[in-house]
Amino acid sequence: MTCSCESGHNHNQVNPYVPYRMKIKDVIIENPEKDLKTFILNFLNPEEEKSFTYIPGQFAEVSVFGVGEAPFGIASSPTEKGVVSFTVKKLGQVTSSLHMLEKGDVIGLRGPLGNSWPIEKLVNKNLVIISGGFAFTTLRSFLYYALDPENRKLFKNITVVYGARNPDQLLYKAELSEWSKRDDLDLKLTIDRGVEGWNGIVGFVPAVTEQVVKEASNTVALVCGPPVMIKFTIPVLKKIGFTPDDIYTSLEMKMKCGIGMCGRCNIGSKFVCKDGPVFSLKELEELPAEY
Amino acid sequence: MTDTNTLSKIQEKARRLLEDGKVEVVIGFAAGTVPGKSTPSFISAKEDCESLVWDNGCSLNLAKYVLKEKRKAAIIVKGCDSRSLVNLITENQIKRENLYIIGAACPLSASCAGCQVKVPVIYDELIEDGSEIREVSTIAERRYDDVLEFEKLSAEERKAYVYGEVSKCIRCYACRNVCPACYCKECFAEKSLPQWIGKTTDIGDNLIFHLIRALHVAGRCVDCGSCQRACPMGVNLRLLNHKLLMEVGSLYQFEAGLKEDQILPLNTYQYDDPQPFLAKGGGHE
Amino acid sequence: MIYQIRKDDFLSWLKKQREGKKVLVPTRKEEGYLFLPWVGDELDLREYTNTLKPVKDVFFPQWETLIRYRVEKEKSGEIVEETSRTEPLILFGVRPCDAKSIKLLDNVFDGEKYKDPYYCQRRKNTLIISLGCRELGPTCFCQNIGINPLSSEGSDILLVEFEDRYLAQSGSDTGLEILEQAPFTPAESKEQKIFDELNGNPARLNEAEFRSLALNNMPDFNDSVWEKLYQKCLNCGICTYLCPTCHCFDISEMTLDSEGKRVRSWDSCMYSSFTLHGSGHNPRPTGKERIRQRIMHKFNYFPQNYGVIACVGCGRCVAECPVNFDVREALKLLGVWKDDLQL
Amino acid sequence: MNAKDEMDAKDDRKIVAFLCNWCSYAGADLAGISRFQYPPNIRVVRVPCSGRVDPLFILIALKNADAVLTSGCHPGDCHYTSGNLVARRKFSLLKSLLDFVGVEPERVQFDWISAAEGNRFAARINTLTDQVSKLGVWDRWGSVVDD
Repeated sequence: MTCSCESGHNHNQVNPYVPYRMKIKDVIIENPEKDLKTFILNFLNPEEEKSFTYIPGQFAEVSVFGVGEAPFGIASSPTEKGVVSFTVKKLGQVTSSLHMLEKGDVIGLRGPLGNSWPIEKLVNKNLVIISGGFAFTTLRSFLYYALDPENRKLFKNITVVYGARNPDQLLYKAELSEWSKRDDLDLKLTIDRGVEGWNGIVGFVPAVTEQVVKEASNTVALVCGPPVMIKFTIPVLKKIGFTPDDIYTSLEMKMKCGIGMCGRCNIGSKFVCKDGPVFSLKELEELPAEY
Repeated sequence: MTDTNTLSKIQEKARRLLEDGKVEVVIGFAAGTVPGKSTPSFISAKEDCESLVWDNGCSLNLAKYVLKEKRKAAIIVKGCDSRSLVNLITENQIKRENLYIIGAACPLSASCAGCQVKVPVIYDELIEDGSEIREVSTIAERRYDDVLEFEKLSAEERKAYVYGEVSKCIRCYACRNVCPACYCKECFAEKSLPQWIGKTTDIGDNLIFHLIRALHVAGRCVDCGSCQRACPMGVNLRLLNHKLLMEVGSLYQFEAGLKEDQILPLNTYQYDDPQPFLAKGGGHE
Repeated sequence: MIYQIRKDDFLSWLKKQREGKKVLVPTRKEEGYLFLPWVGDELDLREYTNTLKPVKDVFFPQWETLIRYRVEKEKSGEIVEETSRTEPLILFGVRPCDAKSIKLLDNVFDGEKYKDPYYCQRRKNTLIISLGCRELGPTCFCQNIGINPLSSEGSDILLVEFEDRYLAQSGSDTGLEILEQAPFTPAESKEQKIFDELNGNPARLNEAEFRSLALNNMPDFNDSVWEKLYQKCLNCGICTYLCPTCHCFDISEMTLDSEGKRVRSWDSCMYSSFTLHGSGHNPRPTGKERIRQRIMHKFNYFPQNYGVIACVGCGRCVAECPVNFDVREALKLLGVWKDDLQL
Repeated sequence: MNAKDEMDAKDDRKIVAFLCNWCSYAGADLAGISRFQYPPNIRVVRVPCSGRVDPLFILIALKNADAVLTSGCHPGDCHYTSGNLVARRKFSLLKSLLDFVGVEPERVQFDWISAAEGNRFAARINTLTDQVSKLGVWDRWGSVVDD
């Protein structure tokens, strides 16, 4: 039997293990160390794009044939037609092989998987988006989506605090510079320690959040970053007045199936792949701290 | 054989060590819940020493537990456990001074065929029960009947048998995890960069796993038999171990875990070591 | 409604089924009983308490191919979905605990949102004929956790040995259809009564009672009792691989040059590699977290998610553990084992 | 398998050679420079020393090759003094274990070939290829990608 994707129907319904074939359209090197790359992918069979409908915050299993699969948050926005993109840090087996691939190579994609940023809950709210390092990906997806002319009016003020170790490690630099010119977005970029040529904010994300975010009423915070950043940002948000119901974060766990069967990504009774990856702080506080 | 006298001496010794604060924990056996199986027990309260047993179910090699024990510990050992301790000491995995060794003769009624080291070779106190203490320096002349019988078969028959055995394996890694000689932080079988063998029970991967496992413990295996007892699928693991025990004995006149000043055979060499592989491989000379 | 069949007649009936179907029966091997294709004309069930490997193996094999592919550089390659090679199958001699385990696994593999096509196909293609337990094995504890050793739950047909006959009860519509036809006959009221009497010794504890105990009395996640539990565990995979309800798996690749396949294989929460992130971080770094996960998954998380305990009391983990880690003792220590029940 | 396929399979036989950088690899190089003929079935993996060759490498190579040759400096000539002497003990045990489990002795071979022995290297590969082609088809540990 040939892959169901060739007949054009949504094969998530048929066999959740069969990946779409994706052609690498472009590879963008995000930092001088070259261990952060953004892969922009096209559907090899354009028909299949229709069945790949996603919401910012979802993830997908990306596979290098012969090496394996790994889950990554989708960095592109559903409003960007024709492409799906992922930003990948070179760490393990799959990411290392992915980093060796070039434009034109074919990889696999299973998804979209998991829940998403709680878009419906965000409508008519002020948004505070807090991120650090290369965890910015699905928040970039959301921002791109929210800044779409069609969607911008759905949300009130949008404040972004995005930090990295140094300016080089900020993702999507060209886009950030575009966004910094917009007046419907308050973008605060920060780096951990000052360097020559950086005229922006210097300081860790939690501290900058404390300075920048003044108001918690009618506001929802979306937080995604390294564990240590999240750990210190949450008390800051609580101090400002955010309730655990209004703080959302996206978790990372080792995953294989992505559909709640293979059993490794659970935190308590919740599966990060199926019930997450996005959880409200309230939900997280009810789960054991095993992540 | 359950010798109540030996047992009460073991319990008494354990109690005294805990009482005097010499150790924080005594690693021994307590009664199990399955017939014929005693269960490892970690005793830190002196009142609990009465639960210690020393019987036919104490077959597991307790030396394995010393590897992850962070407390000051006493361990109750039989012959093979003590030999594993000797290995772990010579391989710098444990410190002799952190360990109080209570030795007692092997309590198994049906002991391993050919075993000549029932009484521990290293101990702080030996619970004497009248067993003959053999001064063993090398028992390389020991014969392994299973190996000799197996070698009478043709190559095809041998291969068929081994393939049949490893195809039973479910890759639960119990053989590795109970083995005191297996202490790598990351086992080759589970390595991902590179991934040497697959995660399935494909017969080739099973075979490579078992051959390499046997080779990795060659020259260090004390033939305690824990691997084979642990195997739920009844894979004849000991056959491979026995073959290599025999080879190490005949090539290098060595058997592991007998002396604290041992140099393990695969950590050393002699200029005039035999090179049987050249002749067999159709090489020159 | 109870049916009956003479043992000889049943054997002939089962033999006849071999014409169009594969029939797996408990087969005695050196290491224990295993479900293997029935060859020969007799069944050898002397000393059969249960199979060494659980019956999940039939539906969720230790490893299987998910997809095959061929990829060449600069070429699109192709992906071929593995058509699950299943054939009509009859499983005879499944114990009620194992039959129940399959029902539990249906929750996972035949879920509302996602269905595992490989598992589901095999499930559809298989008729389960279970054999009720007149006697329990030395490590069986189904009755202590609310499972009846004579239950037809999860089976299409339950057989219970009685003298020269099997008394039969259906557990599904398919089973009923079979029982309504020859050579099965409806049982007389006498046999009905016998069946009820045999069944008069059901679970000693009701499942709901045990479940509420496990859901409500489980010690805190950070309770020091978890420290005591894990010490002797050596983190091998025996308990998980031989468990009829453990269903964790890994997905990996097997390749040769440009051809390869993606396979899934059993995996175990006992292994440190199970949750190890690419970054080196491990949320369950030691045996303590892993034992806690295994126990919590079976007795707390699974019932939270699916409303049923993920243990059927088959006792394989107890019987085969090389260090005699006994889940009954663990539950007792955790305070979720009824004190009046003996081990 | 018909006779023709079998012939092709024989021509196709792959031999992996782990050659130490200092002696055997240089020997292979010399064989090339000196234009000594040897069959193309060989795939060379250059290793820093025969001591680097883990028995695991050899078994893994046999998943995809019909035979494996490992060769280093002659005993006494090791660039690192004793790498090949330590290797020798590993090889002895591996070899006897493989014989024990019924693997044909010709499948896994060891040798010491110096940088000056280009001629002998070529001869060795000739004999080896010949031996391997006379063997039955190797089952690659019973493991095939197509299950």
